[in-house]
Formats: sequence, structure tokens, C-alpha cells
Amino acid sequence: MELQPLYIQILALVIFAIGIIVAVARRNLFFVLMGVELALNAVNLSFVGFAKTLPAEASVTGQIVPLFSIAVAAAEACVGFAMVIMIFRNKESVDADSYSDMKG
Amino acid sequence: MLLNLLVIAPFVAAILMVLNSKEDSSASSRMAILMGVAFAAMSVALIVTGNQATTPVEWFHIPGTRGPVYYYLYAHGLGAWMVFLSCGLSLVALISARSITGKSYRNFAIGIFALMGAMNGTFLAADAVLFFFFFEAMVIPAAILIAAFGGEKRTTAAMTFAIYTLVGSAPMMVALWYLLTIADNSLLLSMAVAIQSLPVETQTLVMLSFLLAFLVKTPIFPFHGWQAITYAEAPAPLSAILTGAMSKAGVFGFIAWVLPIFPMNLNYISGLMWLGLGTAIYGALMALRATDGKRLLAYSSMSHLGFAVAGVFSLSEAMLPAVLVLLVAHGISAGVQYFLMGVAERMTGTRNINEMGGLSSKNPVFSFLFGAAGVMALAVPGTAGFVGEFTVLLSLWDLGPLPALVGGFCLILSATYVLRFVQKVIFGKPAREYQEGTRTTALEGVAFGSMLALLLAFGLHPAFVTNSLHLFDEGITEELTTEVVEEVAEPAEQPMTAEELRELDSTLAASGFTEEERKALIAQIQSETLAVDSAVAASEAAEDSVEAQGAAEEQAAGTDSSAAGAESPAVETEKTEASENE
Amino acid sequence: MLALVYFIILAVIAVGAALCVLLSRHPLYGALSLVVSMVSLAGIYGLVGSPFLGVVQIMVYAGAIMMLVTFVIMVLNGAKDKRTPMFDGVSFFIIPAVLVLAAMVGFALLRSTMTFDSATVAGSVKVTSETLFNMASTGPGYFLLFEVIGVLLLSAMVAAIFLAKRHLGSVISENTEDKH
Amino acid sequence: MTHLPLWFIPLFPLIGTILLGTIAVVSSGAKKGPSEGLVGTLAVLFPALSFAVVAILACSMPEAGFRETLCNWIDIPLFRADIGFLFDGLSRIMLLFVTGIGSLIAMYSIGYMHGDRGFARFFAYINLFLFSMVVLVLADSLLLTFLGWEGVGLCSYLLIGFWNQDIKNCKAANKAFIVNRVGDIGFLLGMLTLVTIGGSSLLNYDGLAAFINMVIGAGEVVELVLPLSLAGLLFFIGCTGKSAQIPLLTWLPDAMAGPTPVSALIHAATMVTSGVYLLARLSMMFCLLEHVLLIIVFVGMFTALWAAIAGLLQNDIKKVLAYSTISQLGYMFMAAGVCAFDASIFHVFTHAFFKAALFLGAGAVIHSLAGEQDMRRMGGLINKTPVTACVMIFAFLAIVGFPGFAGFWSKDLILERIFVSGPILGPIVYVVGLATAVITAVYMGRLIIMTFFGKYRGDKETEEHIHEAPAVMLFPMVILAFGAIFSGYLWADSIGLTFFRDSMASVVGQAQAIYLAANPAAHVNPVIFAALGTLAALGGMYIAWKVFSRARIIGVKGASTVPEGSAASWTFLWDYIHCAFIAVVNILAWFCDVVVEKVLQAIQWTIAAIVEILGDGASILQVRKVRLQLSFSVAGVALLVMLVIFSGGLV
Repeated sequence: MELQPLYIQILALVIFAIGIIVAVARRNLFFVLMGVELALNAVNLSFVGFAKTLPAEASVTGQIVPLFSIAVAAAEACVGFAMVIMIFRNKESVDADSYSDMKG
Repeated sequence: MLLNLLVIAPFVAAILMVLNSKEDSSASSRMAILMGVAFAAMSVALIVTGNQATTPVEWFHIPGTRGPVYYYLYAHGLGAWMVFLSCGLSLVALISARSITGKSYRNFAIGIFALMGAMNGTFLAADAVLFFFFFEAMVIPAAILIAAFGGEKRTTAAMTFAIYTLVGSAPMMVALWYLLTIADNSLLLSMAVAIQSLPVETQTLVMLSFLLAFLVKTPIFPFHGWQAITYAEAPAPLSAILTGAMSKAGVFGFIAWVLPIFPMNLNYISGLMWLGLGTAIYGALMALRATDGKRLLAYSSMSHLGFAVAGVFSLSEAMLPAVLVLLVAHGISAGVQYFLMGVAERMTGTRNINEMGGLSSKNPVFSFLFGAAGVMALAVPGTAGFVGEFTVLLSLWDLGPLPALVGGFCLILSATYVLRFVQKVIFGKPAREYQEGTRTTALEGVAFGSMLALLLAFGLHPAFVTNSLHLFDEGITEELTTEVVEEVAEPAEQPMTAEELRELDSTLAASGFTEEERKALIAQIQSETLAVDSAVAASEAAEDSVEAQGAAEEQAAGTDSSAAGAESPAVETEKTEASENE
Repeated sequence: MLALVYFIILAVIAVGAALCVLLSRHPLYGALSLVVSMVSLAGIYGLVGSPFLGVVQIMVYAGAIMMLVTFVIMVLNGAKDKRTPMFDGVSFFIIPAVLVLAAMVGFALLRSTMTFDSATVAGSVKVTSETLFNMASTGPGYFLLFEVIGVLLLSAMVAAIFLAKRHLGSVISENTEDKH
Repeated sequence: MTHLPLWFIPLFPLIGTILLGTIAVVSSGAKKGPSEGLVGTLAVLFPALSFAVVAILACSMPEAGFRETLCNWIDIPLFRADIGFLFDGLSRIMLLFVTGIGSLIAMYSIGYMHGDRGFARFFAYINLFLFSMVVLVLADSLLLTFLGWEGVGLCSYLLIGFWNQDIKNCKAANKAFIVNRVGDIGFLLGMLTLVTIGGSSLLNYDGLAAFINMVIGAGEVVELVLPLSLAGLLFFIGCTGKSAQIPLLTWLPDAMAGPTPVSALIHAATMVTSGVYLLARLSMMFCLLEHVLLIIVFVGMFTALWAAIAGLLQNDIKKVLAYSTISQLGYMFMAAGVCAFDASIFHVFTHAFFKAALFLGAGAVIHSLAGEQDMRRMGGLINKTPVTACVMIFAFLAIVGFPGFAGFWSKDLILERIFVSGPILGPIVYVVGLATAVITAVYMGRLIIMTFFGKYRGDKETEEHIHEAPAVMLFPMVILAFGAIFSGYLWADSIGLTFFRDSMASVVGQAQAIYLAANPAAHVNPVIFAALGTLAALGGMYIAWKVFSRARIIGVKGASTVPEGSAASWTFLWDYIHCAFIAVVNILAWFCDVVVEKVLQAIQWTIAAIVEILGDGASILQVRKVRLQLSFSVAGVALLVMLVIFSGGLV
């Protein structure tokens, strides 16, 4: 029995599902952000897994996109946490449900 | 060069206006008026120098379409005159707005320049996507200006205007995109060829989507809901531009885009003509009852444009010059009426004509201009309006007496409401004490006066206007067609194979030609391909050969799309010319 | 075979750590679990022949980002919010939804056939880096993207500084007001 | 070119218009108006110069006349028109009296308009009017005639509403313009019909004549009668508008709101006769159209009779004259209807003199009574204003057809031509015409008696101020009075003077010959007609003397009569008919405004409301909790994926 690409995809799927659940089900803002990171990671993994099924030249895209997505995630985390700091100071709460001013 | 300047430079001017100080309105007005004069001069130069085109530049690809979108401008008589209207009215608006806008003059000028650039682009675009881009872009500065400088209900007016026109052209966007997926590129000719291959129902659907946009823009009954409130609430100089130049985009679209692209059957043509006449009558009747001066003018404008649309769809030989003169005349006269109404509004502080009156004793110069503008709007012979309306009536009479009779009735009604308007505003005793605002300034007076003088000049010598269409026949087309023939002739030189002919035949059948017509056409094409140089001679023949060539190109399955793109602009000009000659 | 064993070990760690993130009470624990999960993912990247990606994953994610997270959590005292429950009604709605979604996608995955390309798995650092940085052979596209990403990061940093700065300023002014 | 250029004729009034207009606009802001002497001089100078040019040209004119094409006007596919002038026997006569009487009346106006705020403006309008009228008459094509045609209508509008402070005057002006517009549209459509029949060259008078000759030569008259009749009918509608014939006659009585010189110039002597002029111009066409001619005869007959009866019942001195004008125009149309175009133009010519004299006399009376127009408050003026009275009485004798005066010759000529035109129709129309002549004598006699004889019935105050008009007003009146006496001798058939007919022969002779060939005239001794005509005039005068010199006319108190618009009096039933049309249009407009527009707006707002409700409805789904929102979307994605998979999508 060898390592199959399918296994990697299944793993990515599981981590993605957990990531989503963390992002939505947890009420703490930090967990929300961490869930998003988890889901992003899962997607990167999926990319790499699929890329490995292709011949070398064609697989390049699949390996470069995660690279960029990691960079974007870094930027997102940077801004995201700055915002968390800001709104935490305003509301004195990290409960995601207390930020519901958007409904008109 | 001139074309690029006319389209792009207004936007540059708008940006330059930002550099002005916000407080010093006199400095910014000097600059704005100077630039306005420059643009007006350029538009005159455009008319004088005749037809021209820029070299097409590939702009971008729309996903799903086969060919590229070009940045490609060209000017023929119609477009050039519309550009003249847009530049000239903008100039007068910039002059006239000085007394209205006060400190925020700078912002007003920015909006006007942006609007002018978009309008020029609309009238000069040779590429359908470019046209659509500018057609939509016009709405934005206009709506912003209304919302910023309008009357009491300005936000409602701006919203109504923007939503109506944007929603109206949304189907056109879809239809355009659909056409692009089957056409070689977004130029007129390839679209006209492409639509031939569609089933009749689809053709109708696509055509109706195009029509809707222009019907709303013109506006034609029953799509005029936005017009009265918009023109009434917009500041008077802007109303003048809207009615004098922007509303022409609808009629322009009918002539320059709908008629050349779509093979219309007689039902649609006569239906649209009657719709135009109905609008003319409806607008006149509404104007009879309007008490808001600007609303009255809005309905009058609607009436005139309905008349123009009826003229367009009379499709007689005299249609193009007739409608052109009518549009130019209406643009100037409606424009000056709006400007003067703005002056009246600012002198009396009201738009209700029942509360006005007696201005003739208070401000005789203004009243002279106002009365003269009214007379010009009446289409008294000797003014441009008369030439336009007479020749349009002539076109209508070509179809039969009934449309012309309805048109004549419309002229009687127009006399009625214009006289009522003039009487209520300037004659009689002042209805109440006016809070006297700024009177007509000397510069304004000169501007309005020269507009009236233009009307007289065009009325006594309409060749000024109509000659630009002759120029089109002789000038650039010759050069273009010679080039085109060399390029076009190549595929056409080889006689079409039997298979190609069969395919052409089936295409024609799909687009609703009868057996005899198809046979005749094919016979013509066969003889055409043998005698190549006759492609230039007769416009109809040229169109047919071009069509045949288009079919041949289609068979090549667009493998050489870049080559097709390079030669199509030239071919397309010829096609426009052919259709305009009809 | 050996690869499969390593994979299973790493996968179990990754999933376990992810579950820890889901179930931990304090965000700090969650963050640490997340680091573990990411590191094990980096291992998997190495396992399937993308060591460069794995290194980047450890440096950027497990290093920089997670450090930021923990730092922020520790700066904000109220991060551990005792009053808010871990889960509520929404959670019971989302979990089945996600499970169904995952099941569907998994079902689709199972129906497909995939095999590794042996050459690709063997090593791809060279190909990747050449594609990225050798403009002569692949054109400037990726390199340009790379530079743009740099600008994005810079702007994100500036944005974060601005957000934080305004906040700090307000705190100072509040404090000065309190004194009077 | 050996003769003076034709465009000199319209040029002078145009220069006058521009100069005076500039003066009027420039001086409008100033407290004190421009010098009346200067303005008056300019105002008379330019028409007089124009008259001089006409006179020179008239003397040197060859038989065929002058033709001159200035430049191209409209040149588009299907249609081409030039600006060109045509000076022949017909336009010579018309131009002579248009510019001549125009100059005289301009001179008169200097006195009449003295002290008015709009002095310069008035003369600018007058010059513009003369320009338009000259263009109308001098044009060599229908299109250019139409320019003058609408131009005179416009000037008429401007001058009726000259005192625009009073809204009633404006309404009268509007009415005049709109009613005229109806006729003008007829003219316009007539031109279009001609263009459809034979191309735009038919709009040229020479081209039309050539075409008709060609048609007659080719024997294709029958095929073309129907479209030509349509064109003729449409042109006739235009004529009824401009010449105040049934059914478009209501504007002329109201037009008396304008200053009296205007009434004399535009609404009596020149503009209103342009309909007759047009019929004569198109004589080649009309002589083929028997049915249209029949309509013209009947319309003319009814108008003459109707207006004469209406004239009996008016108390406003100017209104009497207005109805009298309509009635006389009816005569001219009757003549045109039996293809006696030269007779009708002759009547136009003589009528211009005596009616202008009457109007100017009335103006002098009004002037001397400080604006009083109601005849019931006049009387006995012959002692106080003898010159005016003499002028008016001479003109009166001319209009009733007293032997030897101008009207006698022209009116008898018309009646004679009518009688001989056909076996049954001729005598009937003749009898009506004769009856009209009697009524004319009655109401004109009433006017003279009520104004100049008996006792003065007005206020004492005004009586003291009654004075003869100044010389500048009297001079034109006297000249016109001479015209009223002697202009008839240009064509006194009975004593063998036929100068007028000969000069017209080149224009209308052929048409009349064609008509006569189709309808041979019976020969009756002309002396009988002269005797009958004289009898009618004398009889009418006798009745008037009997009835009105004895009758006690009760002076009225209160304001003098002013134009009353559509509510004038029952005599003009036509006003009510027009009102019905206006009501229809108003109802249509009301329907559009209140029903259609509201429905459309309702639809528009309904759509807007639906969209808004849909938007609001969607926002119900939006819950406060962002996380719940997110989970909804995840669930939605799950649902979609499920759909795809179970519908066999990816598998």
C-alpha cells in the first residue's frame, strides 16, 4: 500500500471542515480568526496534493499558488488582528455576537 | 488626433479643474470657460475637417468573446454635429452656471467636463463596447450634478434618472455581450454579419434589448418616466445639456447602431415610427398642461425627439439630413430655452409659470431673447427648426399622408404650448413682487444671442449642416473604400465554391429571406465576385459583397481573427456609410 | 509504504491539533494547537516533495503569524472571556451542515481516480524557483506577482499600524482626561 | 443685369428691422426712450426706399417679368429648394401697394404711436412685417412664400400683442397665431403633396406652370386631378387661415386688439389678402380643379354673407371694420372660385386703399377720443374732425360701391364674373353677393352715421378734448382717400380702361383661358350689372339712413369694448366650434396628464415598491448574528453541492 493523493485530499477536507466549524461555531473572535487560518491551510494542502498528480511543468502552478496564499494570509492576519485590537477596545469584548451593528 | 483630444481631453480638463482653488470661483470660471471655448473650437474644427478616424488600438478582451475590443473612434457628419452640440452647450452652460452655483462652481465645471467627455465618446465611438462604455458613463456625472446642484427634490430626481437609464440599458449590455460571443469583433460590420446567423426569434430579442436602451434614453413613450422630473430638478444649464446633447444619444443610437446592425422587418419600423409620433403628440399634450416651466420644456423636448424618431423610422431617402437638421435645431433651441428658463427662475425665484409674468417690462433684453427663442422653437421658416421639421414631414409624407397629418397636428400643438409658455413668462403684469436675482449678464446675453444667430444661420443655409453628410460620401470613404477593396477583394476574388454558396443560402434562409430573394442575392454575389471593383460602386451591392465576404470569413472559423480585426474597422466604415445612404 | 506510515502519523497529529483548536477553552491553547497542526502540515508538504513550501509554511505560518496571534492574545487581557460560552445554538446548526458538505465532497473525491506523478513527487524546488524567478524562460508574470505581494504586505503593515495608532492615541487622550 | 437687383426690395425693410430692433433693445433699459424723430424717420425711410425700388422696377418691367435666383436654400435627397425672386405682373401690383401703403401707414403711425414706450419696437415689427410680406409676394417658390407667410403671421402675432402688459391682448395674439398655424399646416402639407406628385421642382411657380402645361399637353389631367385636388384643398385651408375665411375666421375680429395702424396695414390691406394672392399665384393649378373651385366659391359666399351680418351687430368701430374686411375677402374668394383671378386681385388692390383709409380714419377717431372705440359713445364728430370725416365718407362710398368710386368697379366686376360663370350656380351666388352688398351698405352706413352724425353721446370731459389728428396722420389718410376714389379707374371695364387686366394677363391669363374653355361664359350686357350694383348700394344706404339716423342710440357707461376672445358674440358661432376643438384637445391633454401619466407613474412606482419589498424581504433573512449568517451560507453551499452530486453532475 502506497501513499495515495486521495489521502491527502481527505486530510485536507477534514482539516477544512474543522476550520470552518471553528470559525463559525466558536464565539471567541480569536478562534474565529484561527479557524480561518486552519481552513486556508487545508486549501493549501489540497492545492499541493492535486499538483503532485500532474507532470512537473504543469504542477508548478499548484505549488506557487499556496506560496502566494500564505503571503496573503499573512497580510490578512496582520490587518485582522489590528482590527481585533481596535474593536476589542471599543466593545471590551471578544464575543463575535456582540458585533452586530451591521443590520440596518 | 482631434478625435482623441475631443474624447480624452475633457477628462483631463476635469482633472485640471481640481487644481483650482475651491474658494476662488472667478479664477476657476475663467479657466473653465477658456477650456470650454477650446473644446467648442475643436468641435467646429471636427466638422470642418470632415470625416476621420483614429487607428484602432486593441483595448482588451472580454472573456467569452471571439474578438478584441478596440479603442477606435471615428467621426461622420452625424456624430460630429452631436459633438458640436455637446461642446457648444457645455460652453454656454459653463458661462451660464456662474450665477447659479456660486462657490462650488469648480465642482460643477468638473462634472460638466466629465459629462462632455463621455458624450463625445458616445458620439464618436466606432466600437460597440466603447460606445456602450461611454453611453453608460454619461449617466454618472449627470446624476451626480443633479444630486449636488438640483432643486428641491434633487435626490429623487438623480435616483430616478440613474436607475431608469441604467436599467434601461442593462438588457443592451447582455445582448451586446451575446452578440460579441458570436461576432468576430465588436465593430459594427462583424456584428451585423453575426446577427444574420441567428434564428429570427433571437434576432428580435437582441434587437429589442438594444431598442429599449435607446427608447429610454430618448425618451419615447412609455419610457419617459424619468425625464420630466430630471429635467425639472436639474440645474438649468445641466438640463440644457441633457436635453440638447445627451438625449440625442438615443436617436443617435437608432441611426448609428440599431439600423445598420439589425435587419428590421416592416412591422417594427412602422411600429417605431408610430411610437415616435405618439410620443410627439403625447409630449405636446403634456406640455399644454404643465405649469412648471422646466417640466413644460421637458415635455416639449420629448415631443420634438419623438418627432425625430418618427423621422428616423420613416427611412426615406431624405431621412438622415432631415433628422440631423432637426436634432441640431432642437439641440440649440431647446438648450437656449432651458438656459433662459434658468435665468427666469433665478430672477423670479420660482419655476411655476403661473406665478411669473411681466418680465418683459422688468428685463427687456432677457424678454427679447426669450421671445426669440420661443419663436425659434415654433419652427418659423427661416429658422433651423423649420428646415428640420419640414424635411422630416417630407420623409413622413413619403410613407403616406396619415403620419404627416399627425406630424402637422403636432406642429399646431407645439405652437400652442410655446405661445402659452412665452405669454405666461414674459407678458402680462408681474404676478407678484419678485426677489430679484441676478439678471442676464452680458456674457450670457452674447452666448444666448449667438445660439439664436446660429439657429437663424442654419435655417437660412442648412447646407452648413447637411453638407457634412456629403463630405462623408466623398472624402474619407473614398480612401477607405480603396483600401478596403484591396483587402476585401482578396477572398472575394476567388469565386465562391458551391459549398460556400449553400451555406450562405442556409444562413440567408435562417434570417428570413424568401426563396426568390436568396436566389437573386446569390446570383448577384456570383456576378459580384467576378467583377470585383464594382464593390465600391453601388452601396447596396457593396453591402452584399461585404456580407458574402463576412460569410466566407465565418467559414474560416475565425482562425485568423487578428487579421479580420485589422481589416474590419475599415470595412465597417463602409458599411455604415452604406446604411446611412439608404 | 514508509511514506504512508509517516503520513498517517502526521495526519493524526494535524487532525488532533485541529480538534484541540476546536475544543480548547483558552485562545492561547488554541493558538499553540494550531502551531502544532501547521507544523505537521509542513511535514506532509515535505513528504510529498515540496520541501520549500514546507519551510515557508513553518517560517511564515507557524513562526510569524502564530507569534502575532499569541502576542495579541497575551496583550489583550480580556481574551479569555469567561462569560461567553464556547458553543451555542449556532454551533449545532453549523456542525451538521459542515459534516454534510464534507461528506458530499468526500463522496465526490472517492469517485475520482488520482495517482502521483513520480517525477513531480521526486523534487520540485528547482522547477518552482525557476518558474518564479527565471524571467528569461517563463516571462515576468510570476515575478511581478511576487513583487505585488511584497507591496501588499507592506500596505497591510501600514494599515495595521494606522489602526493601532489611532487606538493608542485615543487611549492616551482618555487617560489624560481621567487625570483632570 | 440691367435692372436693379430684386433683393433690394426686401433688403431695405430688413435693414430697418435690424436697426430699429437694435435701437429698441439697446434703449429698453434707459428711462427715456430714443428720439422719436430719428426712429420715425428711419421707420418711414426704409419702406419708402423699398417702394422706390419697386416703382423703378415696375416701370422698367418687361412682359415676362424679372427672375432672379440668389442662392441655394435646402439641398437634401428628395428635396431641393432655392431662394429666388420673381417680379411679374402679379407681384408688381402687390408690391406696389404693399410697400406704398406700408410707407404711408408707417408715417401715420408716427403720429398715432406718439409717446408710446415701445415706439422703436413698434416700428421694428412694422419693418419686419414689410420684409416678410415682400418676401411672401416676391418669392418665386412656394417654400420661400411660406417663409413670408409664417413671417407675416408672426409679425401679426407680435403686433396684436404689442401692448403685452394686458393679458387679453396676448390671448388675442395667441389665438391669431394658432388659428393661422392651422392654416399654415395646410399650406405645408399642400407643398408636401406637390413634392410627392412631381418632385421639389413643382414648388417653383414657373416649374409648377410648366408641369401643368406638360400634363395638359400629355392629356393626363384626369389621372392627376385627385392628388392635385388634395394639394389645392390643403393650400386653400392655408388661405382660409391667413385670409380669415370660414372656418378659420375667428382670429381677425380679436386681432383688433393691436394698435389701429396695424389693423389697417396687416389686418385689412396686406396680410389678409395673401390668401387671395396665393390662389392667383397657383391659378394654373386651380383652374383644373373644379371641385376645389366650387368649395372656394361657397366658402367665399358664406363668409361674405356671414361676416356682413355679423358686422351689423357690432358696436366697436374697429370690429365693424374687421367683419367688413372678412366680408370683402369673401368677395375676393368668390371671384377666385370662378377663376376670375384678375378681378379678385383687382378687388384686393382697391380694397387695400379704401379699407386702409377706413381704418386710419377709425384710428384718427379713436385717437381724438382718447382711446374710445365704442360707437355708441361717439356721434356728431363731423364738425369737430372734418378731414377725418371726409376721408371716411369717401372710403365708405368706395366700399359700398357707389358709382365712380374704386369699390364700384371692382365689386361689379366680381359680381359680373360670378353671374356669367355658370348657368345655375352663377345666378345663385350672384344673388347672395348682391344681398351682401346691400348689407355692406347698411352696416357701413350705420358706422358712418353713428360716428359722424347726430349728437355726441360721450362724456363731457372727452368732448372738450376732441381734436383733429395731426398732419402726419392726416396726410396718409388723404392720399389713401384719393386712392379710394381713383384706383378703380385702372380697370373700368364700362369706359374701356383695362390697364389692370392687361398687366395681370401674363400671370393669370392662361389659367383663366383654360377655365373659360371648359366653362364658356354667357354674354350679358355689363350695364345691367352696374345698374343693379348701384341700386344695391343706394338701397343699403337708404335703409341705413332710415333706420339709424332716427333710432335712439343709448350711450353706454363703463369700459369700452375690447376683444372678448371666444366669448365675443353669438354671431361668431365659429368661435364655439373652435372651442369644441380646443375642448377636445384639452380633454385629451387632461386624459394624458391625469390618467395615462398617473397610470404610468403608478406602474413605475409599483415596480419600485416591489423591488423594495423584495429587498426588505431578503433583509428579514439577514439575522443579527454574523455567525448564523455564515452558517446559513455554508449550509447553502452544502445544499448546492448536494444538488450537483445527486443530479449526476460531477459523477
